[in-house]
Amino acid sequence: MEIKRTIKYEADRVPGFGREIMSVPGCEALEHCIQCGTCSGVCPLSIYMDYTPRQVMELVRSDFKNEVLQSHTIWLCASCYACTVECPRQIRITDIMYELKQRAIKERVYPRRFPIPVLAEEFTRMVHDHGRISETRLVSRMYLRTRPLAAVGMAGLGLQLLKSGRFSWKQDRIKQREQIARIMEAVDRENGKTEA
Amino acid sequence: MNTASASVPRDWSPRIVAFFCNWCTYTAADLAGVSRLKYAPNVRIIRLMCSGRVDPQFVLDALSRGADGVLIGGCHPGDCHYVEGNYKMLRRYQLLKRMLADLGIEEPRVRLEWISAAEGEKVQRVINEMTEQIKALGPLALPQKFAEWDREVIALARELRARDAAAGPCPDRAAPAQPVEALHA
Amino acid sequence: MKYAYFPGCSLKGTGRAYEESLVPVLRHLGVELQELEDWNCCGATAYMAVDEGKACAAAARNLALAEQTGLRQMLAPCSACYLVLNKAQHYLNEYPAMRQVVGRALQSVGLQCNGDTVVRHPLDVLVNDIGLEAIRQKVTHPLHGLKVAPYYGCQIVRPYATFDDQANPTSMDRLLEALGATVVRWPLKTKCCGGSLTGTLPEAGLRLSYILLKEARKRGADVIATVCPLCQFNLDSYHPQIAARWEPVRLPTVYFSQLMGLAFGLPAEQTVLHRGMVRFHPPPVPAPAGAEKP
Amino acid sequence: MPKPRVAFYWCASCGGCEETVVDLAEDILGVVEKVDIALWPVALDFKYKDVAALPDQSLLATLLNGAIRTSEQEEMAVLLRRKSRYLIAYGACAHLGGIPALANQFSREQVLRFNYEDAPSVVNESRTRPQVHCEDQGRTPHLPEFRHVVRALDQVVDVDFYIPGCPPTPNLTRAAFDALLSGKLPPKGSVLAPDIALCDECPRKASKPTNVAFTEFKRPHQGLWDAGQCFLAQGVVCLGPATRSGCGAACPRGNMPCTGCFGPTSRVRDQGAKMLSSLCANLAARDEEGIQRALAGIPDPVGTFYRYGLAKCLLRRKVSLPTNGD
Amino acid sequence: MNRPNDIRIGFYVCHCGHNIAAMVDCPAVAQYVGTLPGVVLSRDYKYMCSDPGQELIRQDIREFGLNRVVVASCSPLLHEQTFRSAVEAAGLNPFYFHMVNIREHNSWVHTDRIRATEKARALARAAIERVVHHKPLEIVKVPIHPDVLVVGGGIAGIHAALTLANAGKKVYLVEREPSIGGHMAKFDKTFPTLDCAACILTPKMSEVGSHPNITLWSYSEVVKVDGFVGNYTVQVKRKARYIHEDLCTGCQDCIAHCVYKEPKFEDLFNEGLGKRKPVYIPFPQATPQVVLIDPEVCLNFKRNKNPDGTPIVSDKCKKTCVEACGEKRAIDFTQKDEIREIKVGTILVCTGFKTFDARRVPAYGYGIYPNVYTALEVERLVNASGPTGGEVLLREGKNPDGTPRKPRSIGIIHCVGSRDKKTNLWCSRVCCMYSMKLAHLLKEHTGAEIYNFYIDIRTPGKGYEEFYNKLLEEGTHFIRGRVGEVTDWAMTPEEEGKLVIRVEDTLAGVVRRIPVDMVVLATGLEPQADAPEVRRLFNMSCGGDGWFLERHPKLAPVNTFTDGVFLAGCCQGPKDIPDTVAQAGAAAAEALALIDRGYVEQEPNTAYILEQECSGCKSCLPLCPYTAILFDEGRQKAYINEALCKGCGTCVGSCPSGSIVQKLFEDQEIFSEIAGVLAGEPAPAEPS
Repeated sequence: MEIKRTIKYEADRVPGFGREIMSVPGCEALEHCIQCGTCSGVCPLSIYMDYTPRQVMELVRSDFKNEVLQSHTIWLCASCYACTVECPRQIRITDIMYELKQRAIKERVYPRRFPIPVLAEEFTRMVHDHGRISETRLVSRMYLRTRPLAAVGMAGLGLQLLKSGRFSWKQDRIKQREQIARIMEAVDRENGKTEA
Repeated sequence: MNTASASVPRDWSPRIVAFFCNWCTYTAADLAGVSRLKYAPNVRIIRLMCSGRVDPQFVLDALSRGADGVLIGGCHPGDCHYVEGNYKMLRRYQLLKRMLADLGIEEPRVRLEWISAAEGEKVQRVINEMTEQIKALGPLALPQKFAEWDREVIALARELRARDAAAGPCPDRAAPAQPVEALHA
Repeated sequence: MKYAYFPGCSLKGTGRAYEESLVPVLRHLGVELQELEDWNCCGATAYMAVDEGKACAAAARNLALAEQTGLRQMLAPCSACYLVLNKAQHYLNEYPAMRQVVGRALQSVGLQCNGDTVVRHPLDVLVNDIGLEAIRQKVTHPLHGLKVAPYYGCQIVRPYATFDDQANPTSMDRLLEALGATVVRWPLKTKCCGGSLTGTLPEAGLRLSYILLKEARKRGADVIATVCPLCQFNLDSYHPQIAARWEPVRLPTVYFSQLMGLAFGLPAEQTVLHRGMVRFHPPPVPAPAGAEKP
Repeated sequence: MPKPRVAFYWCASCGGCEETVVDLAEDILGVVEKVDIALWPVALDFKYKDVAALPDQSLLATLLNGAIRTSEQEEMAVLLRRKSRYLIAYGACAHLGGIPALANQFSREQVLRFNYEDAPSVVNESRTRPQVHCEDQGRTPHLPEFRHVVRALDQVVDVDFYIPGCPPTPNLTRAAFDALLSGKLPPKGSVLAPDIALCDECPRKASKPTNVAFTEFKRPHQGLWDAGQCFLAQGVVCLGPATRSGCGAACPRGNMPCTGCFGPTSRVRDQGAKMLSSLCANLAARDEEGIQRALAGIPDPVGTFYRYGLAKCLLRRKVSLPTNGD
Repeated sequence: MNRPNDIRIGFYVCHCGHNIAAMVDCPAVAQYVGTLPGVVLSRDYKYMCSDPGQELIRQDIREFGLNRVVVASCSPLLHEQTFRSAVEAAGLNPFYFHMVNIREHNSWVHTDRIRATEKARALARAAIERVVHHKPLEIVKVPIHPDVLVVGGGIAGIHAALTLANAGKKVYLVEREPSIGGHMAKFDKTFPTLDCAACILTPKMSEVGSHPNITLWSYSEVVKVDGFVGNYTVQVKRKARYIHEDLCTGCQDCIAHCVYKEPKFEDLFNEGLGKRKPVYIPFPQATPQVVLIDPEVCLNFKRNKNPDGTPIVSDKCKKTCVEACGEKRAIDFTQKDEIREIKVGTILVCTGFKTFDARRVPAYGYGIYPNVYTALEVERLVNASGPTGGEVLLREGKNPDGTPRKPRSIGIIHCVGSRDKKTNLWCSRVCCMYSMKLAHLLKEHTGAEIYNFYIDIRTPGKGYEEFYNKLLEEGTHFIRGRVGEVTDWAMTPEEEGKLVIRVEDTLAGVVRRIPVDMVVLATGLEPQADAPEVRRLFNMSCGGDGWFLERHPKLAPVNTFTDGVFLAGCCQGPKDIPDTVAQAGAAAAEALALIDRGYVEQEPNTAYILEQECSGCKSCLPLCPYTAILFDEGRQKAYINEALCKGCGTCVGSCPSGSIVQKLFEDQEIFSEIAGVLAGEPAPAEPS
């Protein structure tokens, strides 16, 4: 039998993390959480999670930053907003999950070859470069970066798409691509400024 | 012309006179206190039995004596302890604010709010909001303005006195009447 | 009636059947669409996971373009686009700091977003602007006997349900009934299809699609009607994988607009049923409806 | 024993007050019999230096009419104050600022620009404005300065009594003379008119119902008014309830509503505010929209409620106007 | 400004322990006020409201010949009376006193000591300026009418009415429903003792029905309340029941002989689970024991109505009921609503609550799945006199033999509609206990597996935690987690045909799906739908949550802001039966105290018109809601009947010639107060 210590020491906490999250637009209501578990009760993916959404909420509030950012839970959120609309304290749990994903991506604490953050990155890069998404290119890139072997298994799907005329390798792009870049740089600049 | 100019004294902070009705808003302010809600210390509350007692003269008087704003608090429509005193105030307020605008008083300086006895947090919010708005407007400072307006009169009066003095004593002269400055004190 | 139109990336790619069927249906009902000039990706959910400021900015560029059309109302058929554009609108109104940041960013490229465009879903427009009566009058080939499971998915009712009941939306139910179809009542009509997890975490994502297909079939549906390109893709494209993991559930999933095209008697190139992987074969067309309608 | 001497003087006024003195008709003879007139620019030829030469307090009384707008008027007010035992503000302008005080809604620059440049009938290509000093063939004539603010007399010098009205009535004037000459004077600062509102002597008073609730307001030119019925009951703004009586309700008798020239009673600090308070409280509407609709009939509240009294309004003037440097 | 001579003011600033002194520099305030004109002494003291504090004032008045007193301490609503009495005890008119609120309005709400002190100084200065102009006044004593109106005939109203009636007071008890009894009459057992609700309630109901001092008006509503403490005039609408109450003996022969042989219409007393006839008695123990006819369904009425909403007699029915009633002649189809006017001195509002509408939480499927029940429905189901005779049978699903099925597993969901920002944020206080009571009763009736889904178990009452313990011993499952959803969608074979509850078991940290036959929703308590109108009727206040507001949550829990109107029971907030009865007793005692004193003292803040000065402009006449202002046609002047004046001062603020004076709030006093708060140096800087 393999045993594991589960005790948490104060040193495991990152004091201020909870406050920091709760100060992000959309995440304020977390302070009202009563740990009722409605979020987990309605979450279609909670059954795969290492921490239930409710537990994530408490971990955030208690400053357990590392546990939260390394949990599967944040990546399993499919943005269906069921928790957000059902929460009796009107906590925007989906938005908190987004915020946690952002932190995890920024701090690169997700597992190597984990496809979800990779998809998010590729997605934003494509928007930044071209202004639009070409789904087949995007998905292919994700597979190549994370599970090149699995990509082979998806060939059948690609073929089917091709047959139904839904497969396109062409990169769709907008005319004023530089606008997107400039808007994003402006946001970055502002955020840099506000953080400073 | 906006009064919030370079002449604003560094240590200025708005003074707001509030007329609160005894039954709703005054009680709400008590509730805010009991609930330890924190708000800006700029408001001086005067208790009246009903917002219907608020005479527009009180508003003008307060402004003319140096208030930067006037807040009137009454019960919500339909909730007046005296049936409909608050409607009377609402009606006065509608015309008063138009008239004050014509007389150069910015709208946020005179405000009417319905605050029930249960709304301690509304007292907090309204006072903080109003204080901020008036801070942004700057001082109204009517007493100082009156003094400034009267400078031209006082200067001439002084000049005339000096001229008389230079002309030498007049044998029939009685004790001078009240000096003109006294009128403008 | 004229609306600005934001197709979104999916409707130009894997979800092209949606656009190909929706535009003729709306035209048939006298609705004109003006596609935004040079629109960009709405930002989708992926962007929110990277930076909410940028996500809002990406959406806000489109809102700014929409305002330039002067139309004030914009159609966004893709659920994700609909949600993201609405969400950006909400956040920009709710958080002045964000509004300023995004406003300045837009300004740097000469754009301006006042936040007064109403972003609407085609279902909303069909049921509330055009009205079921007008739709019923256009039905020449009623879908009598066809049992349809209406599937709304998550993002058009949550969290910004502006035109229908959040817990129990019925606009598509009523629309399908107006087309003559029989509506299958089921408790999963707003449950999640798995979203992008079908691709990234198939074990979890595909299971949700599987549950939907299974329950719809169990309740006797001939077809699932959907309002979202991603839902359609998930429910339509992974049948081999679902069969391999659990059991085969052959049930076609089409856009509600395709069913409308059928009921209106529009030609096959406007109902584009051939784009489905699980091919939907409509029941034999009864005699033109004019005769049998009361 | 020499007859007591009195003076009449006018500042910013229309001359109507002077007319009232004349309107004493044959009674003026009685007055002239009892007093010597030491100064009356409108009728008799006296000079400033004549007055300046008088011993201080040698005049029994000066009746000064008109508001104070120029430095010359101030100077005269100060001088007459010194020469008189009793300085009496005579008429609405001296008492309250009067019609001229409505100019307190505008800056000096606005007034001058309109009158010397912008008014449609003005031809003034060189845009010449009055100057206080100007060089002319080696001489430097001085003109009085046009002040920033229009003032009532008591905002410039100490005033003993007020005779209200635009203009004051002969009766009040006569009564004031009687009091002055008999020495039976009320406390200093009194207004020499009854301290009760106009309705008291209004012939229409009885016609007012006890349950008036205003749904709209009309202005006098907007209708033909029942000559027997209370104006307020007909929806016409009448300032009678907020205005001191003593005129015998002259305007209502002439089928015009009271516009407030006698000023407030002693118990009121701001006539306009009080009238506004009363009128509004008696509106019928309960919702903001209805209230505003009813009040649309009072398009100019300042002009309505402070027609004669803006200088004595608690705010005195449009407070946002510049004072110096225009 | 005319300033009275010989003013000798004593000023006192209270530390209130640290309550004031921590934020306001009291000695500095006292020192400053000491420099103001007219102030002959100025002190700061730890607790002004204490006996020594009051004694200090009394001594100073005697020793220093003070003729005005100002105290800066807490809210005048709290201690003005205390200090006035102290002033009076020293021989000074109590209205030569003024109070400054520097606690609730200052020390408790500010954080900057310098600015709070400055504010205290300004407020004190205003009081000093004001008190100079105070005049000696006399308290007005108004006699109290000894009769009492109790509104609402639930357990609160019943208990209060009996308490008052037993003390010899005449009581009018007005109940909206055809019978008194309220919610409690619907319950089977009461927690935690499990005594039968009917057994303890019915005797009290019949005592009300037969008490010589109680006039019971059921099926009646208060429509208008005029007057003030001690002298209320109340109009009560007695709705037509088409039966003469005094002639009906309660024999119920009319019901038996109704042309409808079988009950056919929704029985609201049984939450719609049973049926009744058009002529009915709400429930067997109903008080009064008088039937009534429902014109909506009775055949003798037309289905359309008069324009004013009153029913039209059709005379189409055979009227077998009238025949059955025979000589008693109690049935009268032409009966109309009647308005009765009564005079009372005090009013007790006991209007109760309504249960939360479970349809507002669609995720729990009430109204969609027949086997989802509300707790109140289950109360009727387990009740021996209920529609099923106490058998718990499901609405949907049959046994193989065609008989209705009994549930074998039951889920009870707590906090439905409560503790939720989307519905009601409050905890309804009774649901934990009644859910456990129902769990016990359901187990007793069906032997089913019972699951309680709770967020927190709240059992703060005598014997309550013990009851929880008893339930645990009985093997009832307690799962901590707010249920996500109830559906009929099966994932596994054992879920087929069941209602599936999806929930996170938060203590185990896992998500569970639990199939059950029956779901019971423990719906919370809400203010009555017409609470806003009732509140206006009696001139009470509501909190932000909609419950009637007590005057002080701790010190005046049954008083309202309107003198003479008291609260009891759930209209003030959710509470259980023991608390309700205790509160009803308290409200009755408060009313008794008032009645037995015989009079109320009224603040002498009434207005009067200066006779000489009034011009008779009549502007004030329409302003008075109490018609206290009258017009003397002879003298052509207005005058105020001070007995009717309530002292709002609206006419004073409106008198265009300033000829009305409000005592205690004279223009001069208020102008002085304005001048006082604004005199002196402007406020100091913000700390930057």
